[in-house]
Amino acid sequence: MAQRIDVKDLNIYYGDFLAVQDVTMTIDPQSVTAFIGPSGCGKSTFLRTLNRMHEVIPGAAVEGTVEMEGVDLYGPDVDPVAVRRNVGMVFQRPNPFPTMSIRDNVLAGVKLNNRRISRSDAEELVEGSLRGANLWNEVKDRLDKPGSGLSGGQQQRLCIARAIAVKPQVLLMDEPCSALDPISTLAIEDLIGELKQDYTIVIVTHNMQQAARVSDRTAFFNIAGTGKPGRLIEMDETSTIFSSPAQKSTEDYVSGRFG
Amino acid sequence: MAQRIDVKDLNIYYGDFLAVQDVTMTIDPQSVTAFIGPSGCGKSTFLRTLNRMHEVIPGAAVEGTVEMEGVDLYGPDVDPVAVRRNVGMVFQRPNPFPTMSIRDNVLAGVKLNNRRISRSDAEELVEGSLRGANLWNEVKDRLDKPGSGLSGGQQQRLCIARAIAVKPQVLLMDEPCSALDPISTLAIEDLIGELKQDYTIVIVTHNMQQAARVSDRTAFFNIAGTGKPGRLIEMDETSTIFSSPAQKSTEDYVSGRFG
Amino acid sequence: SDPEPAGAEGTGSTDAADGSTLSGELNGGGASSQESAMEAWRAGFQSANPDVTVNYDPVGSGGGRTGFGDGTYAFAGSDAALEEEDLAAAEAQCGPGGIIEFPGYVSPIAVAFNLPGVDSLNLKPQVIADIFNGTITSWDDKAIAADNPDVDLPQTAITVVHRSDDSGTTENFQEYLSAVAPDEWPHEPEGVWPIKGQESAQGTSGVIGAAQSGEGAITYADASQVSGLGTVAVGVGDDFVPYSAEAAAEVVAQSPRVEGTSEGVYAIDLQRDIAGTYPIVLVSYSLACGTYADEATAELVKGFMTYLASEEGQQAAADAAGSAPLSADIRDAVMPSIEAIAAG
Amino acid sequence: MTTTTAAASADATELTRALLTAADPRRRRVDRTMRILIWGAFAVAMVPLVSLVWTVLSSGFGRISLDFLTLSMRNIFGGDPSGGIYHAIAGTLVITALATVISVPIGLLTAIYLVEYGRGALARAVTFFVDVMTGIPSIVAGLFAVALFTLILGPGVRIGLIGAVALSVLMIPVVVRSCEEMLKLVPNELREASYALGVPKWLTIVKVVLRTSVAGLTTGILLAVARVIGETAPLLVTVGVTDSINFDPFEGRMMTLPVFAYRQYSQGLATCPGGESATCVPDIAIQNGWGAALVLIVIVLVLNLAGRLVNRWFSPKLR
Amino acid sequence: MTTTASGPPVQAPARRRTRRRTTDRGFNRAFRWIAVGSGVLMLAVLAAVALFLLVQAWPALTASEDDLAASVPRYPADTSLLAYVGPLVFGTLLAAALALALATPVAMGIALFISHYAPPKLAQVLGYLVDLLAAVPSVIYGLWGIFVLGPAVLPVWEWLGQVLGWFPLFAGTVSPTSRVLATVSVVLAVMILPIITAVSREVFLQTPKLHEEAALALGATRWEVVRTAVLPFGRSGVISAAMLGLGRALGETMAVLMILSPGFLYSFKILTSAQHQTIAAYIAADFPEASGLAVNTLVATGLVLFVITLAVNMGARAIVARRKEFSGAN
Ligand SMILES: Nc1ncnc2c1ncn2[C@@H]1O[C@H](COP(=O)(O)OP(=O)(O)OP(=O)(O)O)[C@@H](O)[C@H]1O
Ligand SMILES: Nc1ncnc2c1ncn2[C@@H]1O[C@H](COP(=O)(O)OP(=O)(O)OP(=O)(O)O)[C@@H](O)[C@H]1O
Ligand SMILES: [Mg+2]
Ligand SMILES: [Mg+2]
Ligand SMILES: O=P([O-])([O-])[O-]
Repeated sequence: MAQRIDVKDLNIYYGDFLAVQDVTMTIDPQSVTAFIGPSGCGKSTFLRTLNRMHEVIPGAAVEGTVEMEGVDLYGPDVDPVAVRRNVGMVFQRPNPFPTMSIRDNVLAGVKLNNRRISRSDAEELVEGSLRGANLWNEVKDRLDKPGSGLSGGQQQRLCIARAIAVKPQVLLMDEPCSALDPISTLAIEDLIGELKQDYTIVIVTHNMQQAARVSDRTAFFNIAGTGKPGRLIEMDETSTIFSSPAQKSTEDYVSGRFG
Repeated sequence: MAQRIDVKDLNIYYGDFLAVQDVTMTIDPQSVTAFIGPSGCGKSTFLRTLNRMHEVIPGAAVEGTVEMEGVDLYGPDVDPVAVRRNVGMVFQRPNPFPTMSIRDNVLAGVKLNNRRISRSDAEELVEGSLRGANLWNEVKDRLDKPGSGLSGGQQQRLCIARAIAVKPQVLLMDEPCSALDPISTLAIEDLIGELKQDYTIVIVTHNMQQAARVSDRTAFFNIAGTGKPGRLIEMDETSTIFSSPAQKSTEDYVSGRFG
Repeated sequence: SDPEPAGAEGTGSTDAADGSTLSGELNGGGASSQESAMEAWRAGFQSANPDVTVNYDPVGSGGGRTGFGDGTYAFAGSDAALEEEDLAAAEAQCGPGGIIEFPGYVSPIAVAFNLPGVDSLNLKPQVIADIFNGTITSWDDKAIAADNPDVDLPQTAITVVHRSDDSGTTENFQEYLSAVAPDEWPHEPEGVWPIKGQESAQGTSGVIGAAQSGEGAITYADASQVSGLGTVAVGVGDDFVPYSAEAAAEVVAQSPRVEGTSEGVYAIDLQRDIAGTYPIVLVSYSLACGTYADEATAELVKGFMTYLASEEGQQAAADAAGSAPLSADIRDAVMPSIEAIAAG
Repeated sequence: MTTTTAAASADATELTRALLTAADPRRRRVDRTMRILIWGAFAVAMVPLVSLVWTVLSSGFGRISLDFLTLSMRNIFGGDPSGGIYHAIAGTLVITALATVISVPIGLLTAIYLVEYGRGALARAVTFFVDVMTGIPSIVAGLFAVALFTLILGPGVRIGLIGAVALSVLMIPVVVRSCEEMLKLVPNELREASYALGVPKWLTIVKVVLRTSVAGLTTGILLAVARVIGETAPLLVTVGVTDSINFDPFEGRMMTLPVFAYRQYSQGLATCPGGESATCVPDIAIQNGWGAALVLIVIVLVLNLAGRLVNRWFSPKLR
Repeated sequence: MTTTASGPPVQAPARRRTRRRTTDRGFNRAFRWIAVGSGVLMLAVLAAVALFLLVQAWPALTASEDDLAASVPRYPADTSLLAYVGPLVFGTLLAAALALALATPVAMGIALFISHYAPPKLAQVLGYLVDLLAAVPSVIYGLWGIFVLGPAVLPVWEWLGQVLGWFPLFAGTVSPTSRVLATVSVVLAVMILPIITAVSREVFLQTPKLHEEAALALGATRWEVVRTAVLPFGRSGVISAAMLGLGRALGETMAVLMILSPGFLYSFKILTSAQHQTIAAYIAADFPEASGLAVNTLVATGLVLFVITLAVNMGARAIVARRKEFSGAN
């Protein structure tokens, strides 16, 4: 079941530093939302508030509300652990667990939570997730080898497999393809296309083409200067953003850089 | 002074594992050579043999010759330290020295050679290198802050500034833009265009467009399957590779994936 | 064979007649000087009573007296007789039966030196004092040479080595010096060496080791430990007496008992100038109570003290530690008190 | 034309060769000097270490025999060369194990608190006072344990447990410090990866952080065990001495190897009325001391070896 | 069509800032409290030790000088308690400082040797050896110091006394037994060497490969890699390693007790006997025979040692804290 996310008046802090200011947006279910914008504008920071990963950084804080189907994720009786189980995440840098085999990495979400799973279910889940991440063929003969022995691209795909193995409601991806070759990138993009049937997907990317290809809606963030907070400049249908954005800065940013 | 590199019959090993087999190629001076290929095919591995960074991994070994202007880099009287000073490198993951300020990061390589660089020379070099990496405006007010406080993209540009501050003969870049936004990417690409007037540049990229935009010649690597060694499939003028490659696999790889 | 100790409390029984009837664990502690002798006593007693374990913590005389006073130790060893505070505490602890105290361990203290080729020297008390207080600094000093006409004395500087820890040996040695050479040795005798700036070392084995490692060194130590070093024949009257267990036993036997003590306490008022005796002796006391709270402990202490004071026990200590056996007079005087140990 | 190209390329070759072979002599010198110094540091350190091991080995080996390892010193005295150190081995193992059982949970949990939860004044206080605690002199720890148990059990009780408590006071801060270092080295990325999978913090700590650092933790704990297994002073005042076997840390005195070695050294030479013979060896106590020292070192070696194996099996490849 | 354009920066009305903080529940909270609990228990243990020291030292701290002189052996007449403890403090600090000065550079050298210089296979064995030596009991170091090191270094001390006698540390008569502070310092240095080495080595080994490769790629020699990447990363680890060593050197009892020929002076003559004594050895030497006020006085000196450790740690903490924002973590 996909979930809608409503963000209202969100300010995000690192200690006293206001990193992202005053974001209000709606993320639609069963769609892919892309965040674009220059480096340092707070895309990653904002993304991490959507599954309460932001708060694991000491001194980090948020103001405002993030509602999922009307439930404030930061409400007093909401368990951040439950939030994260339902809002999965793939990071910019691949981070497989070095102590675990490839198989165990995929099963990490299940095993770390002490959930029991039958052998055959586990095998099925591992294969399904790895196939989804387009990694199955490369690793099927060495599922018991440590995940850290893979190349960067392989590691990232392993992390994606790990995230989708938990079957989250929402999937956040922070530049998931930045370390991937085109074939793997394409596979991931195809996968995103499939996953959006059931899930809400948010992807941060520095690649206009990728945003244009995979997303239904695009949000453009910008930053006025160093030390200033990042802001949401504009959010709209992807086609609108790339063809006739409302803001000049958006047009400057997306126009004519590539291809 | 740019330098030509001739690679003959190069086999590259990690312990007993043959990672790259039988590469023979010529890298022209004053030009940009791009390496493309799927993940795990050994692009990074091969790149690292060009400045003898490969050999710092325990058990790593090479067979064959890598000649720079006729001098075998692996010859008995060649100093690996001198090789690395003359063949600079930028890595896939940004790696600024976390204990150093931004300024000291830029000067790190220079100070190794020239301890007593004058203050004004140093300032000039820092500004020049940071401008070259399109980072000057963002960090000029906090040169004394630690480099690790920057965002991923900013960190990578800092690493590029650090590498070019040493003024190497050859510059190797391993997916230098994979963590960068388009504006920074463009600046780096422009910079590569400028640098090739004087230097030999080799860039690994997963981005076809980037290879097409920046490089004069392109080498395509491929891998038959997991555990198999990577091989150089074909190397030619970039325009030839992207328009009429000699090999079927090259055409499959570069055609119609993007844009 | 090692029966596990049954614990702090034993189960003494007196009904069976043949062989050993005692069992349990008996703990004591105190003067480290008694350690070697104590091993012999414990071994002898434990052999006769296989179910008994006797422990002795060589924590030092002070520790022994304190432990005896607060009930830590059922019996104790001390290089000095109980006085004031400790006596009061021990009396309170021991209850109606009072304290039993007798010189269970008497050992000569040798004055030992490291001069290659010289095994023995004759030294008058005043000369010994002058050497140890630093007035005489060289081995070829006239005062030394005068009494040793046959010895070829080297020019080596004298290095005095004393005990660095608070020690009963030091106290006894100083008591001797201040008794026989009060002008040369004006210091108040105590466990700590009074002169600063001299070499020192921890424990008997420490001073012996230091003396062995430095040529020209001189020290004082329990006589059983000084092999390998030259020793001094001490001037008593006009004679020079080398150390020996017999000569040491003689000084204890001929010194009077301290008056005015309770019946079980046999303290010695040591006389340092009796001709033919070796006057530098360490008199170490054995301490026990006349009554114990529980029967088992009382039986164990009674048995152990009986053995310790017996001719057999004293001979075992003499063999193991080179000590001087208790004289028959003293034994006869203390035995009744030991045999009266009981619960109550 | 061809000759000039040839000449030019020969020039370029020479230039390149110059570039690639001519190392800056100063830097090369510094590098060489440092290499020599660093090898030298190792060599210098090896001198005392080898000498120490050799001394213990050569002085202690002659005493090692089956009897020495399986008998106690009960009823052995003077120059009697029979008897052994079984009682001291047993005491050392029991007391150290008990101290480890007390210290590791407290120390590890405290380290977890500091690394994973610790913020603010309490964490700063704990960090600070852990450092202070590493400086507690061992004899003071012993006196503290005696005072504590005097309150609980009354005066004069000498049991293994008191020694274990004294050792724990010395061991806990070492465990905390080394575990803290090791936990800090676990990359944050791994914690975040686990949180993002919806794993609660405590399970992340147990299954990711501890699991990743288990090799380092083992090394740290072994160092802590090593720190206390050779303690003498606190055991002397807390568990007393005995020459009989006792396995029960809650009842009766125990002997330990370091205390045994020290006592034997302190005893010095034995008196042998009949001179040296098969039944009376004057320096037997010193020999016993060295023998105990050797066995102590071997026990530590075995512990280390076990730790190494754990290390090998569980150590992750973080890079 | 929900387009949220922030437009020109509008001055937002002052909103009530409700920052959200982490909350735990269920077992998460229980685990947190267990961890916090052991942290607090640590403090409680330390408080108990401190309290014990203070209570036991109190009679000595409040007694008159005459009472102290009368009942404490070695207590000089007409001296305040501070003046009495002073030389002990001096001796303790001097011995530990010399040991640390000797051991730290060597230990860092060994740690680097094992982590970055020795062939990887050999390094494992060497690391093992060093770990093992961290476990040598102080009694054995004491025996070794007396029987082996003392005689061996005597010629060196004599030579130093002759050639460098003008230097305050080496002034005075060189003791023929070599039971002097210099020998003690060497033994202490050897004792703390394995500890500093083991911890530094672990930290050096954890230097991120990324940073080492960054330095290598700039044309750094091996030493320059160490200098630019390894040492800065390991700095706080090395400081804490040195502190572990210092803690042990300050509190070491048996080895000092067995080797040193003590004295109670403010003296830098480390080759002369009867000049120095350390607090820990002093307590151990006199405790067995002490009773009454003397025990309290000994505990008071223990309290002083406690305070010294506190001061040393505060200094080291300050060093670590100042470099915190540049630390390698995260
Ligand atoms: N842990 C942190 N503590 C303090 N400031 C931080 C932290 N992480 C990021 N920042 C700052 O917050 C701002 C936003 O950073 P963020 O990483 O979200 O940017 P981004 O848009 O994801 O950039 P990139 O495209 O380079 O990944 C930057 O100015 C950055 O320096
Ligand atoms: N340190 C290493 N030890 C052993 N094998 C390695 C090591 N590094 C890489 N490999 C293996 O060598 C092969 C080539 O890896 P390499 O990183 O060079 O690929 P790549 O083309 O750069 O991939 P990517 O595009 O993902 O960076 C892979 O099979 C990888 O698993
Ligand atoms: Mg980001
Ligand atoms: Mg690569
Ligand atoms: O018995 P001592 O106090 O001299 O060791």
